[in-house]
This record gives sequence, structure tokens and C-alpha cells, in this order.
Amino acid sequence: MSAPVGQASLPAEQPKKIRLATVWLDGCSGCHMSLLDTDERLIELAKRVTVVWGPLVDLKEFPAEVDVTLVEGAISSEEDLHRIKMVRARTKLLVSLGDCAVTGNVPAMRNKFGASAVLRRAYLENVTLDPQIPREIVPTLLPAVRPVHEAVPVDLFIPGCPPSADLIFSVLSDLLEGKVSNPAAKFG
Amino acid sequence: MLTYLGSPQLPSDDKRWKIVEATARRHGREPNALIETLHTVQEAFGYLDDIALKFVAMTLRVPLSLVYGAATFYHYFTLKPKGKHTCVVCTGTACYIKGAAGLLAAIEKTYGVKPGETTPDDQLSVLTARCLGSCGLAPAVVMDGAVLGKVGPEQMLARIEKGIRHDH
Amino acid sequence: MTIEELRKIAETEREAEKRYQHRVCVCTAAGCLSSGGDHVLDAIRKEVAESGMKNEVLVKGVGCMGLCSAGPLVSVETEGKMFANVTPEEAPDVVGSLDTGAGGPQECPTNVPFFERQKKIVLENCGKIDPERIEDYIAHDGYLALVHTIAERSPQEVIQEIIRSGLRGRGGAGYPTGLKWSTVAKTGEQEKFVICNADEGDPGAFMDRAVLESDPHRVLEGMAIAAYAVGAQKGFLYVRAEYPLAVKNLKTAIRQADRLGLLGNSICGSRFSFHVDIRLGAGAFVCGEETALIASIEGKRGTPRPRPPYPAESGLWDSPTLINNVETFANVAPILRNGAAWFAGIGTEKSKGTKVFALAGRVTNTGLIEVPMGITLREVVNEIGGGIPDGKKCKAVQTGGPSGGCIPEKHMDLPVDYESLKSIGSMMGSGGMIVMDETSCMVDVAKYFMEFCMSESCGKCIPCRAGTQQMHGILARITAGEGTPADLALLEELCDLVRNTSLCGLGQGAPTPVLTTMQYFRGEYDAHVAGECPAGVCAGVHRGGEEVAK
Amino acid sequence: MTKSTVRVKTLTIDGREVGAREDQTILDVARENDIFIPTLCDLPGLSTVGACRLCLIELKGSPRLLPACVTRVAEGMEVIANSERLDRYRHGILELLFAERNHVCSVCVVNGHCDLQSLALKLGMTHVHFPYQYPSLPVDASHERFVVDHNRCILCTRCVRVCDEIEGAHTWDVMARGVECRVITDLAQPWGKSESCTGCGKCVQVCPTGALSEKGKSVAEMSKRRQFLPYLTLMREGRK
Repeated sequence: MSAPVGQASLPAEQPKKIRLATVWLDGCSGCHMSLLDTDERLIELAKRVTVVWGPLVDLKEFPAEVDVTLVEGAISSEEDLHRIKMVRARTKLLVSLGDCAVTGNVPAMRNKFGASAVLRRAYLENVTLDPQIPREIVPTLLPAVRPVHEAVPVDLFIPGCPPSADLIFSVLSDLLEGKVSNPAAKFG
Repeated sequence: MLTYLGSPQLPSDDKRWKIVEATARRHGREPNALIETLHTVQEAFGYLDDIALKFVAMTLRVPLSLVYGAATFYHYFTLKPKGKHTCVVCTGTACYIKGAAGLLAAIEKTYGVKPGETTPDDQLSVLTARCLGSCGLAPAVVMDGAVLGKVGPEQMLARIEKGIRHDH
Repeated sequence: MTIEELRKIAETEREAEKRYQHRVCVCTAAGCLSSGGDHVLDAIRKEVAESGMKNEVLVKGVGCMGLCSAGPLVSVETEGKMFANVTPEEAPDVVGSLDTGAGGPQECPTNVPFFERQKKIVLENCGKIDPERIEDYIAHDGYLALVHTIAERSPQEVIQEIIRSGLRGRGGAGYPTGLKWSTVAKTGEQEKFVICNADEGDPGAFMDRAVLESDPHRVLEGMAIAAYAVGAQKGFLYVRAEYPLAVKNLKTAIRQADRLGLLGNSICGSRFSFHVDIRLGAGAFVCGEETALIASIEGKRGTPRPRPPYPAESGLWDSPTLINNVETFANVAPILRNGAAWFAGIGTEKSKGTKVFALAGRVTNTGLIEVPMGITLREVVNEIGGGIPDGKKCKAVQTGGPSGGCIPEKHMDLPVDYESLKSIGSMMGSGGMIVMDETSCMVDVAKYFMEFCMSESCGKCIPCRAGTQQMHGILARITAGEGTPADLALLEELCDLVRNTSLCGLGQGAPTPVLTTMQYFRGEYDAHVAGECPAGVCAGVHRGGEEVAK
Repeated sequence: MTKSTVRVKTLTIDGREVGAREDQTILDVARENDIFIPTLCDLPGLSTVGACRLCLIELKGSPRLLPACVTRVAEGMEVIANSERLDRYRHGILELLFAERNHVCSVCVVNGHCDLQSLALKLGMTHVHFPYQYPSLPVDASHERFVVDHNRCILCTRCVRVCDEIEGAHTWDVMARGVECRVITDLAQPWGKSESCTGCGKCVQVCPTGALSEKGKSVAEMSKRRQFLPYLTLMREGRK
């Protein structure tokens, strides 16, 4: 189910910039906020990494040959599953960022009831005007929400809801130095 | 609260409570008689309801939660009344190797009940037994107390149907 | 009761039997009972009465004769004949055969390996005596050992004799019985208990049931001798409520022994008193574990507690308690009667005596057998068991129940003893022996046992409670055709975790069926992951590309 | 001068030589000497049950791992309380606990004050590699002051023991068996309907997780108050 940690390694030569991607699946974007909370240290990071994909990167397709991808959010829909498989295939080192990616967290609370019960509640029972379950354009929900490592092998885990900016920065700094170590961090 | 001391009143004038009390008395109303007394209740009433559990708790001076915990720990005890007929499918190893799962599937398909359940019309309860000790007759089924050995799904279903129809 | 009085009862009983020209025994133990043994008994009794032979023919309801697959069985002791699959309608044929020497119903040859390869100590009276009559037991040397012991031996001498015999616990783990007794004896002068563990819970095992139903006094005698040896005054028989016939026969036996002064106060006029009570189990496999069994007798949830302290030091109501299982106690009287050297002469170096097995599954002769330790599995399956029916091949033999393992065909020449079975990852267990042929899927078998352990887990400790659930989930995925190679690694990891960290034997043993099937039938696991169930058992997994319907 | 009747034993834990009274457990001694052994079901002042298996240690000469909370010290014992193997098992057990029910730290009342959560942090658990089971479990808020959320219960039975041993009410116990186990009040009725509950709240305070909590507390607002327990136990001993 899970991959042995630390299998992947980063290129050692310094001059070349690390190709970093961030992915936002089923989560609240709080982990991305926390990444932005690294504030002025972002400038330092920017000297050493190229952000090749992310919520604010205007590209049509997830690029090939990404060094590090941070994944926020759990796997909730068919689309999430499709995307994470594609991301995994194009990424050397995949990082689960935050509790939703690591444990399923809040999105996975629906597993107790099942997807259809939750859809019924949200779109039929609690709606007064034209109640209907949306079926077009929006991706189909999976029967159960799963953490990322239950769908694809994950190399590194950063728990927290959200993980603190300091923690994210220290993990990224370690990675830039070629070190892969699972950080001690609390869930929640 | 002296009213709680001494032995509690019988829940009703149903004579079966006297049998229950006799078991408790025979064991000196000691807490360790809990399981023996629950056996007597189940034998007399067929199942254990809240009234019975409370009575046993008070009689033997065993906390309510402990009585409930024990009653639900042991699978021999049931807290729900059984149907008019019971069909026990043995799921011992020998019976499993020889097709007990197929028998259960056939029952579920025909009557829509899984082990431990009773049909909505209260006609049939389906149970499983860990081992009836009749491994020589595997797979074995007990329909209303009668053992059917080396039985196939059709034969078993016919016997169940016969048992249920017999009443009507 | 003196030795003379006991001998007199035996003599009178034997004389009474001798007066009959013919003795017909009908098996009414659970196995034959479920195929109508009681009706056969009634029919034969009626036939004898109607043909005016009441004074020539003795008709006895007896216990298990062993060959359950051919039941109901009727044996004519006086002529050494046995009839198989007897129906009530055949009663006249049985009775007719007595005087005329006519053929009678389908005869069951007794000069075959099934009977000849066995060695009966524990089962020596089973199928011969009427379990509801103490006199019949006494006529077969019953209670001789107890009366002699009380009159002539010190408790220390009894323990020494048991130690010298090499008897080991028949409940599964094989702890030396004499050593256990001496630990309890050494705890000094205080209240002590003797418990007989008759909560036979392994699916596919019915050895204890047969002994309790067919020869209950033997167990009581063993318990009384043990109580004398360790200094206990009170005993409990913890029997499954699912064994109503055993409970009934035991109750009768206790009453009879009480009446004759073989149990109760001042047994045989000595200072030794021993009272036995029955406690009913209520359907919890874990209560076979000593400390859980004790909790259950105390009227609580049957959850085990960590050992030490062992029950021998602190058991029932914190008093020193000796717990042995039915078969262990059943061996005691013959050992004291015949001597430790006699017993130690049977079996192998480290495993003495015999072992009773419930032989079942894909084998021609199913039933109850007793064999000397050291016999090979192949002899048991092919000779006693008569091989595999329908021209199929033997694939594995499962011993030790849910805590035991699946032994592959290639290890069938292994001798049956505690150490050998352990050396290949299985265990002796209490005596279930299930034969499997090529139509059995080993992954499915592993799932079956895991389902058993999961629903029998008491829930107290986490590894057993949640670990068995996880393992069952993985096995269910694999047998549903959704398994991955990573699942197999996870399964192995869980086996290691649950085996080493669980509180009691249930959890510690739960991974064994998985571990042995993974060790010996790894190919089947790999095949399932690749989408094929070689035995064609698992629905959802393809066989040779075609969907196999369950 | 009176001669002390309690004998002293010498043993080693993780290579360190330590002295102990003969009536102490390995866990007692380890705690006195600041040697870390993880626990969850154990709580000083309550009886020990050896159920959570986190305190398993290796003992030289013993083929089995032993729970430190119930194993008494003996002369010359060589205890290994921390090793790669024990670490692996402790991780495994902890992960089984997290996967068994629905622990969602981020929305839990005791976030930041939870024994289970802090142990995961202390042992460096970064994720659960066993599949989550997601059972469907109820929340009972029928009591006027307290809530029981079975999604967060780890069945350590601290509540059962404190209610029985200290309060003397035995309102709590465990029903069913295996994965079906659940803590119950009286005949598994809603807590608010319990006749025997005195409302003392000791169960809430000893609960290691957010399974038992006070009403009106939001995420991370509930912390547990346990100083009464050693106090009550001590005072009881004084009365004996």
C-alpha cells in the first residue's frame, strides 16, 4: 500500500533548479495558505526552485519530469484518482502535505455515511429550489474518500491541519539539501 | 435506600421467574452465578430482554452494565426473540470445506436473511454454529432440532419449506 | 467405598452381563444421534422384546465407536460384528442375525486399518459402556485408580507418577502435566481448585465431546485424582452449552459418583473431600484460554488477563487453580492403573501416550480416532482415514484449529508429536484434523480461519481486535480478486505484529493459518493476485480466463 | 529502628542499572528513572489491564514480549525497553488504533490535549499504512453535561475502571466482543438515562482521547484534569 520512504533522491548538483509542483485535491486550500505563510522565505525558495505547476500556475497540462510534488487534499472523486496517478507517474518525489492527504481527514468523514447519502443530504434534502444532484461537468464521487498513499505510493508525509509554515519550510529546505526525512509533526 | 437491599420483587407473576430465582438462590445469589442465571432466563423465556437483565442484576447484585456486557459477550445468549422456526447451519471447518457457505447463500437468496437474522414474518431464524461436532456428516444443518447431514442446498431448502408449511 | 466394595460392584455387573447370550451396543453419541442412533436403539429394544429374547439379548446405548461417517453404528460385542448405516427398519435384521447367524444389515468390517491401527487409552470404554451407568464403568476397572490412590499413595507419589509418565497437556500447547500439578501442590495449605476445560471450541473438533458423552466418569475420576494430588477440595467442569448430551451425562455421572461416595465428603473414608460442579460455557471460543475461562466461571466477560501470575499460583478467585482439559484428565486413571512406565512406553521420546483426533474433511473415513504419538500423518490419512475419496489427491492436512497450520502433502511423513508439528509451523492443538484435497483453496481456508478469529476475538487487546479485522479484510480482498502484491507484504507484516504483541493465545495463534498457507502455498496467493483461483473456489477470481461461478 | 520488609532488586533497563522495590513493575521503575515506555490503557491510580500492548518490552531469556505495566521486577532482570523491533510493533499498534475508528484530530475537542495524538507525535508516526476501516458509530449527547463519541474511543477501559474502582458506581462497562466492542452505560441505554451515573465526570477526565468530553467545548478547547486521581487513590490507601 505504501512505498518505502526515501527511495527517491534528488539530483545532487546545485546549480540546476528543483522543479516543484503543488497539487490541490479534496482539501480546503489551507495547506497552500500555510505554504504561502512562509512569507519572505519564499524569495529564498524561489532562487532554488521553479514552481512548474500549482493553483496559480497557468498551464493546461501537468508537466513531465517534476522533481517534487506537494499534494494537498484527499482522493474523493474519479478525477482526483485520475490526477494523482498521472502526477505520480510524472513526479520523482511525492509528498503528502497536510492531514487530508495523509489521513483523509475532514473529507473522509463522509465515509461513515457513503457518497450517495451525503449527496442526497446536500443537494436534495437541504435544498428548496429545484433540488437535483449535479451529474454533468462535476466529477463523480468515489464510494469512499481515501488518503493519497492508499491510491499511489507516497515518499514523504507532512501531517498537520494545516502543517505549520515553519514545518513546510524546513522539510523543503531539507529536500533542497538532498535530505529526505519524515518530519515529527502532530496530526490535526 | 434500604429498598434495594434484599432480593428484588419478581417482575411479574409469570411462573418462569420462579425458575430464574431458584437458580440464583441455588448459587447463594452470588455475583458469580451471573452466567448460570442468564442461561436459565434464556431457557425459560427464549431470550434476554431488559426486564430480565435488570432483574438478574438486582438479584445477584451485579452492576447493570456488567450484566449487559456479559450477555452480549457470549454468542449463546440472544437479546432478541427468535422466529418460530430456526435453521442452524454448521460452519465448522469440515462443513466449510464441504460447502456450508453455499448453504448460507441459498438461504439468503430464498429468504433474504443472513445468519443471526429472522424473516420479517417471524417464521424463520437463521443461525450458524461454530461446530456441531457432526463432522462425519458434513455439511450439516439443524432444522428445528433435527439434524440433516451431508445435505445440499435444494434438499435443505425443501426441508426448511416443509418445516414452515407444517404449521399452516 | 473400599476396594473390596468396588470390586464387588464390578463383579456383580460383569456377572449380570454374562447372563446374556448376546450383547448389542448401539451408538447414541452426538455423531450417530444426528443420523438417528436413538431411533435405532428404540427399534432394536422393541424388536428384542417382541421376539421374546429379553433374557438372552442385552441392548445397550453406548458412546462413540469412532467411525461417524458410517453411523448409526451397531456392534454385536459377543460376535465381534459391527453394522453400519443402520436404520430403525433394519432392527429385525440385526436381531435376526443373532440367533441364525444370518447376514443382517450392511456389515462394517472391523479388521481394517481404521480399527486396527488405532491404540485406545482415552477411548478404551467409548462405544463399550453405557455412559449413564456408573456400574458399567466400574465393571471396566473404573474408579479403581482413585480408590487405590487414596488408600495407598501420598499426593507426592501421585505427582511423581504423572511426571514419570511424561503426560503432556492435551489442550494444545503440551505443557507437562506433572509439572503443572506440582506447581499447584507446592502453593501450600489453602483453598485450591481443579478445573476441567471442556469448552471445546475449535471448529472441526469433537474429541472432548465424545469422551464426555461416552465415558464421563473417566473424566471425573481423573479430576478427583488430580484434586487429591494438588490438595484441592472443589472442582469445576466448564462445558460448552452447545453439548447438551455431554452436560446431561455428566450431571448423571456426578450424581452417581456422589451417591457411591466416590465424590463428595470424606471420599473412601479418608480425609479427602472433593465436590464437582458444572459450569456452562456460552459460546465464546476465547474461554478455552485459562484466564478467560476463569473469568467466565467467576461470572464475568470471558476476557483473558496477562500471565504471569499463572492460574497455578493465582487463578479462580485468586486461589491456586489447576486447569487441564478433558483428554488430559481422561489419561490419568489408566496411567495410575497401569503405571507410568507402561504409558511412557507408548509414543515418542518427548510425546508420550496417544492422541485423540477428530478426523474430518475430504477423507473417506471420518470420525474419532486415537493413535499412538509418532504415527505419521500419511498413515493417519491413507490407512486409518482410507485415503481421499473420488480419486482426488491430498493437498494439505490442517491441525490445531484456528491457531494451527496447514501441513502440505510433502510433509505427510512427519510423525505426529508436539515438536514435529511445531517445527513445520503448525501445532498439535486439541485434536482437530481436517484433510483437504485439490478442491480446497488455501487462501479461502486462511480467510475462513481469520474470519473465525476475528469474530471470536474478545476485543480487549488492540492487536488481536483490530489486527484480525485488518488481516481478514486483506484476505477478503484477495479472494475477491482485488488483491495486490503490496497486500501480501502487508499481510505478512500484520501476521508478525499480531502474533508477537497479542495478549493471549487466540491472538498469538491467529496468524498461523495464514503464515503456513503463505509458506507452503505461496503460489496460490500469487495466483489470486494475478487473477486466478487455482482451486476454482473464489468467486470473482478467474480460473484459466473463465469466470467461475460460486 | 525497624527493619524494612520490602526488599530491593537490581535490574537493568536498556543497559542502565536501576534499583527497585520488589513490589514494583517494570513500568514503575522505568518512569522513576525517566526511561520512556509508551502506554495508553495505563493510568497511575487505576488497576492495570495490560490491554493496549504499547508497553511491551523485551526481557532477556523470555521468548515472549512482556507488558511492562503488569510485569514485576526481579533480581538481575535485563530489560530492553526501546529497540528497533519494539519501535516497529509500537508503531503498528498505534496505526491499528488510528485505522480502527474515526479519529479526526483537526475537528476534535481534545486536539492538542490528546494522549493518542501526542503519542503518535512522540513516536514519530507520520501516517497510517493500514487501510482505514471507517465504521459507522454513534455519538451520544443525551447526558446534560457530557458527550460520548464512540468514533474516538480506543477501548482502553479507563472510564470503566475509574467508575468502578474510584467512584464505585460501575456505570460503564464494555459490551459485545472483538471489533463490535463498545463502552456502555447501564443496559446500553443513552447516558442521560443512566440510573447509576452520579454525574461525577471522572470518566471524562481520565479518557485519553476526545471520546468522553464536556459539553459546550469546541475544537481543541477541552483539556483533561487528572490530579484528583492520584490524590483519591492515596487517600483511600490511608484509610485501609
